[in-house]
Amino acid sequence: MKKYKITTEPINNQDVIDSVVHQNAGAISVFIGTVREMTGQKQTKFLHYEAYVPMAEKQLERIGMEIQEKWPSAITAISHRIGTLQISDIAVAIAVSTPHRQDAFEASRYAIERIKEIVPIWKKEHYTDGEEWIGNQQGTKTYPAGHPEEVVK
Amino acid sequence: MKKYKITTEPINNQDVIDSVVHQNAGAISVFIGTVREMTGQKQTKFLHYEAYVPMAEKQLERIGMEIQEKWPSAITAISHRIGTLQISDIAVAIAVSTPHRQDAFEASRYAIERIKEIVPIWKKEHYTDGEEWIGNQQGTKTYPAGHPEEVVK
Amino acid sequence: MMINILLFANLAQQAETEKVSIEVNSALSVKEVRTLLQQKVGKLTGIENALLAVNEEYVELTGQVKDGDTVAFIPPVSGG
Amino acid sequence: MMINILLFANLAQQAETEKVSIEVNSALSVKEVRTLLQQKVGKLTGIENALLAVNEEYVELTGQVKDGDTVAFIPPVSGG
Repeated sequence: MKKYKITTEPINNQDVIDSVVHQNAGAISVFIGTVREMTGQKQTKFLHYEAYVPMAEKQLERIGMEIQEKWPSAITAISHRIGTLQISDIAVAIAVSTPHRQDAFEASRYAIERIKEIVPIWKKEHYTDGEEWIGNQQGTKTYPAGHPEEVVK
Repeated sequence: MKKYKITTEPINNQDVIDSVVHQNAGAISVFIGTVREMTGQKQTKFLHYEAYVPMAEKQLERIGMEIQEKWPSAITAISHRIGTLQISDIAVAIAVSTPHRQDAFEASRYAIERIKEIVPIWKKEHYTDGEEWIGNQQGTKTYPAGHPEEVVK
Repeated sequence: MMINILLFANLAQQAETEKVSIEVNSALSVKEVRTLLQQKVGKLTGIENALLAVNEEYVELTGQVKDGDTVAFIPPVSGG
Repeated sequence: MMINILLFANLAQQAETEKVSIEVNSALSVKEVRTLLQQKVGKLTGIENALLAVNEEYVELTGQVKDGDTVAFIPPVSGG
């Protein structure tokens, strides 16, 4: 399977996991992002994800390379779904295998944080009372330089 | 599926994940422990796990309750395999779902650390040059009181 | 020379299109592309907060754009 | 009265059995069970590092044992 993938198909967690299994891996940390119904008082009916697909796949690959620099034995795979997703559907699945567990936890957490910073994917929430494109998840970030930190070569 | 399970059968990750999916979960952190071939210079041929099964399942359930106290919205499932395992086989799969990702990561990490402290399961390494029952993983811990911390009612 | 522009999410919604081409006479910066774009499709609220990419790589506002390049305006991302 | 004892891992290996029963005349502590066990099966290296459980619940060394109880000596665990 492609290790870094934007897909319109439902994500198969086990496929993502299988692509990081390795004889010297003792730990695999998997992060799965699913569509949540309630955010505060707002009720989501469904979501729509859109991506700049070729660039998004390159940025996922870049995250994998960043992880390999920080945790040299790590193997990473990331699939992100786009299109219309219902409650409890999987939006993203990240798997990182490492020899020891601490690195696996840290690296998979790093991956999800980085996805939310540099991968050109956008979420539109369809609430029971309207719809909204979600900006970055803190809702506060601006990019005066025109790009997130540390992404310009 | 039983949320807390000691089993002689191969673990199906997706079954463990499915049992924590929830409409108000936005994050699922999964930890998978697999059999690693090399530990330092030692090469593992295969492993054997043994458990005090009914007590081990109770202790897994206890870990789930501890998690629910610390992270009230968390849903936890843990399966641990026993018997003979080959390289890359899954020894343990933990899934924790929470509304937000930080809690999921912290809780699944808590679960694996607690398993290594309080659940009566033992691993025998069959190396290329001999075999050995592994004590606790630091190899240093003793229990002068006769039990790990915070487990006696 | 021809510059291809890609818009996404709320920027595409405002412009009512995801792709715009502009014809220019000489090499220019991304910042200048941003100005020409809005002369063509109208003011795009929030475009000053967009990340910038040329040919699928992030660049600075001062990044240079050549004939045939694709410039993308990337609103704050919200994947994951 | 009868006390059931369970041994695991290296303790079971040394004792060459996973189950031992002992007959006693009065209620006693886990510590006393540990002594009687070794009088029966021989010295078990490392048993002083074992966790202790009565009827599948961890207890102190001073925990009391009654007729029909199951006492488990649990070497340092290594699951996960």
